[in-house]
Amino acid sequence: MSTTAIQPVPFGRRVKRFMADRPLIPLIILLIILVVILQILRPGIVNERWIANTIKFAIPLAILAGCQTMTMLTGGIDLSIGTVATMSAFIMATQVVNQDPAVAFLLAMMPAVLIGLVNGIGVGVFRVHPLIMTLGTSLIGTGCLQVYQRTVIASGARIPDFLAWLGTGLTYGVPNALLLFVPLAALIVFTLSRTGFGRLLYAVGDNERATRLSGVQYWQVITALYVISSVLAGITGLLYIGLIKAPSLSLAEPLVLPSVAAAVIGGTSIFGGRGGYTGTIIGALILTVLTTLLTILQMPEGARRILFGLIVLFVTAAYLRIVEER
Amino acid sequence: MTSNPLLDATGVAKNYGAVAALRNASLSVLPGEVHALMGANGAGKSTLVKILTGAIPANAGRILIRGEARDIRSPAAARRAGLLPVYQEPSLIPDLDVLSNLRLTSTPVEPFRAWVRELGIPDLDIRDTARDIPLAVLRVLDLARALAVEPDVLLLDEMTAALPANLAEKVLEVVRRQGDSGRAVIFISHRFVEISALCDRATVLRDGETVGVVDIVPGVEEKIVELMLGTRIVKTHVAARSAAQKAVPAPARPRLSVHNLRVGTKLNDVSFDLADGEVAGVVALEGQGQDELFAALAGSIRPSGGTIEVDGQPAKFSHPIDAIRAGLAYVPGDRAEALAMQRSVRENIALPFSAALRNWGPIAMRQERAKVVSAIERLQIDTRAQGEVQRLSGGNQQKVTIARWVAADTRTLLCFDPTRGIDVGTKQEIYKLLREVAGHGKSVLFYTSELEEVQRVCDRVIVIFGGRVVDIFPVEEADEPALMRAAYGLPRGAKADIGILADPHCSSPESASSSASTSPGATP
Amino acid sequence: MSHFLRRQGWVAGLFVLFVVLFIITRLIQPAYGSGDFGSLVRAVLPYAFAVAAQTVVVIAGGIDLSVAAMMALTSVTAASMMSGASEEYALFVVPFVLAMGFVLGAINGMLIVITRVPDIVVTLATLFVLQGAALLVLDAPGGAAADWLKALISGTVPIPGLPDGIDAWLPKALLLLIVCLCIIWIPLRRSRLGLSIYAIGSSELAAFRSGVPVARTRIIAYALSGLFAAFGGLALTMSTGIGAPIPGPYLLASVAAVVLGGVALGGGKGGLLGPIVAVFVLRLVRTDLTLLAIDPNLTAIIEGAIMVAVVMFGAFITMRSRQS
Amino acid sequence: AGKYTIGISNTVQGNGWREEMVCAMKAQALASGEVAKLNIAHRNTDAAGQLEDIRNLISAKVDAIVVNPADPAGIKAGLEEATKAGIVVVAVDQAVTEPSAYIISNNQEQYAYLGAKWLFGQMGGKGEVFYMRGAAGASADSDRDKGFKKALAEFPDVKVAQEVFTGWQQDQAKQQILSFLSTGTPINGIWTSGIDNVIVDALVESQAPLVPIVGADNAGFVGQLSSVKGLVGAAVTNPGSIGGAGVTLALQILDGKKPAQQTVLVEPQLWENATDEGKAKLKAAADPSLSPEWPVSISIPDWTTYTKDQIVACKGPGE
Ligand SMILES: Nc1ncnc2c1ncn2[C@@H]1O[C@H](COP(=O)(O)OP(=O)(O)OP(=O)(O)O)[C@@H](O)[C@H]1O
Ligand SMILES: Nc1ncnc2c1ncn2[C@@H]1O[C@H](COP(=O)(O)OP(=O)(O)OP(=O)(O)O)[C@@H](O)[C@H]1O
Ligand SMILES: O[C@@H]1[C@@H](O)[C@H](O)OC[C@H]1O
Ligand SMILES: [Mg+2]
Ligand SMILES: [Mg+2]
Repeated sequence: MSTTAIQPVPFGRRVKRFMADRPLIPLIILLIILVVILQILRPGIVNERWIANTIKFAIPLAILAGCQTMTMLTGGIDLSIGTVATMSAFIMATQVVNQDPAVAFLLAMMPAVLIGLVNGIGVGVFRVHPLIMTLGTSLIGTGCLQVYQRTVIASGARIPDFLAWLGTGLTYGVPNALLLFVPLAALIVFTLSRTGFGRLLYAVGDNERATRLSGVQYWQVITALYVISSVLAGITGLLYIGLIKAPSLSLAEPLVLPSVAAAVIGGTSIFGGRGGYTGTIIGALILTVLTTLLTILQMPEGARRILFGLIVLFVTAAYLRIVEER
Repeated sequence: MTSNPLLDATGVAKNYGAVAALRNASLSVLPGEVHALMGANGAGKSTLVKILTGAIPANAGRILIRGEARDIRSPAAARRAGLLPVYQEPSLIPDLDVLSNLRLTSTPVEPFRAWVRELGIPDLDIRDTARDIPLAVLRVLDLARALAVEPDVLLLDEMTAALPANLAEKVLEVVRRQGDSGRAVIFISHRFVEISALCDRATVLRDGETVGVVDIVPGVEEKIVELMLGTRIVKTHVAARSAAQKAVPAPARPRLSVHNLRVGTKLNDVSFDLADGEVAGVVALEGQGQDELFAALAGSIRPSGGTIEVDGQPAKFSHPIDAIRAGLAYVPGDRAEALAMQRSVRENIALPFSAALRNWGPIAMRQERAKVVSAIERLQIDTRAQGEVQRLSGGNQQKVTIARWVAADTRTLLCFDPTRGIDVGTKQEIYKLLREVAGHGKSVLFYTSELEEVQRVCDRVIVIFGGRVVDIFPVEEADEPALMRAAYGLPRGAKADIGILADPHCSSPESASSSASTSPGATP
Repeated sequence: MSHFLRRQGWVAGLFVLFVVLFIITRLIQPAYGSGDFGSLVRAVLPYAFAVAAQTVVVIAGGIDLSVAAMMALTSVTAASMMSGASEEYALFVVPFVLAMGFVLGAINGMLIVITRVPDIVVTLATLFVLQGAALLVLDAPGGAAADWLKALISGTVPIPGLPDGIDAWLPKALLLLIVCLCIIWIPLRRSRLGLSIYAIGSSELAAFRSGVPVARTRIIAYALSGLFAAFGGLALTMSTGIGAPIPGPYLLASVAAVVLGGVALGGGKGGLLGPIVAVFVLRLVRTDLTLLAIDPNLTAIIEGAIMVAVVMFGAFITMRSRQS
Repeated sequence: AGKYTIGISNTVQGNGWREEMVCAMKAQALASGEVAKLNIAHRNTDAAGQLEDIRNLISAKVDAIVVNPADPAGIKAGLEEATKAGIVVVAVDQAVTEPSAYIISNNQEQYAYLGAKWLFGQMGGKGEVFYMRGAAGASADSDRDKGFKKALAEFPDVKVAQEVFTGWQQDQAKQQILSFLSTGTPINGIWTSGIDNVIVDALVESQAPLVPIVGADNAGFVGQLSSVKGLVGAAVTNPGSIGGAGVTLALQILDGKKPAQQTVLVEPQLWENATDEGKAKLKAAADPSLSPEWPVSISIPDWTTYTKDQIVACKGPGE
């Protein structure tokens, strides 16, 4: 083995290697570029209010993308989070009409825990492919929610003030949702890097057989993981209903595919074993800013979707190029 | 042999990022020659084979085939040029049956069948799916598939490493005949016995560079080792263990005691004891139940009968964690099975610390670091590329798989062929380590496919044949011929000719080819 | 024979399940007849093509999230081209749309090969792109379909010599489905290309080393997927007489049916017949629930439950067989 | 008990208007005493899905099908098959193109024209309007578009700032208005296709200027028109109870009393809060006891016979 340190390394290569070692930097640069473009297109838009708004919308996406990040680290994916978030939001809004908010909260989190548990057992014990397992439970969940909706038509819905405050409120111009998000994000980052469970997520995704030989019980890790993912999704649902304030049967569904995109853009490998949550958060911000950018462009909806798709693809490809070139 | 080279490669270089896998490799092969390609682990042998056969592109170099410059961009192009490889890993498509695999590569079926029979597998069903075929047989099929198209140059990358002796022997015969018929074979192996029995010349690689081409003559081994290792320690013989070392006071009860263990149809009735402070060897031909024995002891599969006792207590393992809790840790021969390749050395070593549910919480980073560092030091792991285990060399990866259990202070190691595909120097270190572990009162069960290792490491050797223990030797009697005979299920003391591996010293090409002619099987 | 049974056991099981369901249907609704079977086949049609599209790429070791969007785009393209046009013009529209599906599919494949971005992400991106393109073609459902195209899937095939009673059970839609799938699938399965698709799905490295042109095979697999999706889009236009730019539920359904049909999500295994039978089973379940006047939302629950239960069952079986 | 089985097909779920429609169908079926069983296919789907539902209802041998069509052309074949099978087909709320089907619906073109004309007048005949449509492809939406465009033609200085399809879903509409507001584009008025109260909420929450808004007679919006300070707006009636009327029509036809025309139109009214007269109307119509997304016109004289309790209970025959 030898390094090519003899001749001076060209500047381009050095920049590339620098970015490859710190994969967050290119992401942050991209985010800044997008914001600058936005500011050029509509001068003055980037102000305190806009930033607060962007953060407000990025947070639910970022939490769901956190679910995606963690499951992707193990080589899985959780497509049921949209349904779970929608269910807990819908149940909260309809139950709080007749129940104590605490009771409503518990009721709202129940399906989350249940779906997480079923996902975990399916993937961890029966070894069902996570894509199939979570698609299946999300189908079941959606069906249940729709049947449930038929039974509560008459009672109506209400958004608890606290959730509205958390979802939409600002304190000194800072979104209240950060009160929930900052500790949550810190917890996820800490879990991934400094706890045994976090280590196991990476290791299981890298080489499951090896973890087994080291005494790791796969089903335990996977079950815990999917329950955590589901609970996070449930919490997101509550936050999101506070933001949108209109309970519906597909509330968080549109966030599912972007949550996968945010995690991928943030550098988490869909094949497992590689990635982290910080990148994901920036990925979520990038997607949110991108959405605003496309709305401003005043182009037909079709053209916007085309651009969105192309940009997601381009960013992921470019990022892979940078990170893999070492 | 003064004819023009069939294949002539010069100045071949290949970089993986900052790592130079090959820097300046050259290789020239004459018609009718069996040419050894030798080098320590990581010297670049496989890389060179892959380049020659179009599996990966080179960064530099010139390749002439029959004197013509050829640019081989894909395995298909190599095949057209008459170069056929058998890579280190099996290349049959796992989900296709053998027949479809042949169709995919446009391999004629009848010659293939003839070669398969020739290579010692009489009852192959070509409608079997590759996935269901044992690894050793797959390797042979790979070879037969290459032979069936009558390649000019056959490239065999550690073809015999995963083969039981009986199959390896057949392969060697066939390879030698390839050479006799005017074709060429490039033969990679870490086994000197095979090289000296088979090859005409050897090209030696070190650190991606060709450092010498030698004729194989008796006694050339020393020279090759010198070339391979360069300034590194030259062939350290493990000193025969002193009597004091061996004198382990027989403990009141064995550490591990296995009675009448059965696993499916593969392992029938195995019993033996393992004492504290002992290294017990296990010797067996491929597929005699040793895999199942280790898997059962490691908690990977459930035995169908018999008992396992640990420290006199009956133990039932339904998951490796149960075995680990009982102090039994399994080190597989294939490091890819044991390591999380994208994770760091530290995380890999510390993996067992987090396994149990109660250790899922915050990690005591400093404590962990101390344990890991001390294990790294004990095994002298080269940690220059410790960020990702996949960037370590093979030998160092192997050390990490052991370091994990040293750090966990495990009482009993179940090592399954831990020196498979590892160079001489690293092997010595692993032998030393195992003795040291035993010296600390721990015990080791050590399966090896290289018989000469038994006398270097073990106190005792357990021979398994057909899923049963056929003999238990004291190490003094466990020389290679004796072990070989026992491994074939022959009674101790019998003298029967069981092939060229029986006696490495009289395996000059002449005597080897005469033994080949007496073997059964028709030339296709 | 044992090889055949081992490989086709799952499909045979599915087929038995379908027959059992059919008998149940007749018990629920004794008047369920050939016309109703025709309705079932017409409902199956777009799902069947969607699942065929998914099957090809899954066998090749990939996944195609853009199937439904591709169907939407091809459907609106066909419908808007045929709107106000002559009947004969449709003779040009059909091959045009099919070629479009093929080419767009191939582009999917090329993007995967060239960018080296995981297929799931590439097809996620193209999902948005194709959806957007569909909205540009028609921003609301509309357009038209030639009458002869619509007639292709309504009614039955009069086969001379066959008693009417049997003839009635041969809806044109079924024939169309069988013909379209078979003219592509059967030659493919028998060809080197077909083997190569299985090979790259089973082990890309081994396939490459066996001389399979991996990149080209992958591109062709996605192109075929696009082609099948275009058939699906046409089927939608044929049955509704319009094109709708917002994709229907065909993505989820295709993945579900692929898995139910015994095609392993890792690639390399399975065939087309299983997923197609699975589609019939799933559609018939919905019919039965409507016959029973059960809330259609329960169907979603039942479809999901079947999917999960069957897959768990399959996983359980393989676990058991591996242990013994 | 009754003697008929009636099939119902609807393709928007979770929308208050449609929920009221289904409840009205159930209540009317119960109140009529003529219906033994309802077979309700009520889910979110598109024309292809509705086609499948209709065909399954045909297989179930219902006597009549009351359908709220996702797309008139897209389900034409299914409706034709139903008529051929001897099933009475009634489309409610929106028109269909199948000639054998009967239609009973609000006058949707007039609905949009009334509201838009009032809105543009409020805007002083000029400025930018945010045009929030319903579900793409639905005939109510395209008919309303005609009415909207007709009004627009009368006010040459009014421009459409942006046009979106809400799919008649509250959450989608809310997200659309929020993301539109975040771009900072100034507007002077908002026209909605009946998804209204969440739009008022969005403006209030984001402290955006309260521009004039047109919606439908949904209970929540009607309440907001009287209670939200500074809100100027109008509600155009669009009774969800039209579903009950559809059941009545189907039963009449089954009993051999065919209507004079294939199509029955209900004429909409406009209640605004800019004049005292309008305010009084709004006050009279308001019904806070209803779910905010339910239209306050819970019955249609001559066409429905159930009580308020019956529609709110939302129970059909046999439930
Ligand atoms: N894909 C790769 N990426 C990075 N480095 C690689 C890769 N493949 C090989 N190397 C490096 O190239 C060098 C040569 O590897 P190669 O596999 O050719 O060795 P070898 O001589 O065949 O060794 P062995 O005896 O262990 O099979 C090693 O240092 C290895 O780590
Ligand atoms: N892809 C790589 N990236 C970074 N470093 C690497 C890479 N491959 C190998 N190295 C480093 O280069 C050194 C030499 O590697 P090589 O594989 O040549 O080892 P080796 O001398 O053959 O040892 P062994 O006999 O244990 O295989 C090792 O320290 C290893 O960590
Ligand atoms: O006004 C709308 C109605 O006419 C439509 O058909 O369904 C949803 C309603 O909000
Ligand atoms: Mg090495
Ligand atoms: Mg090698």
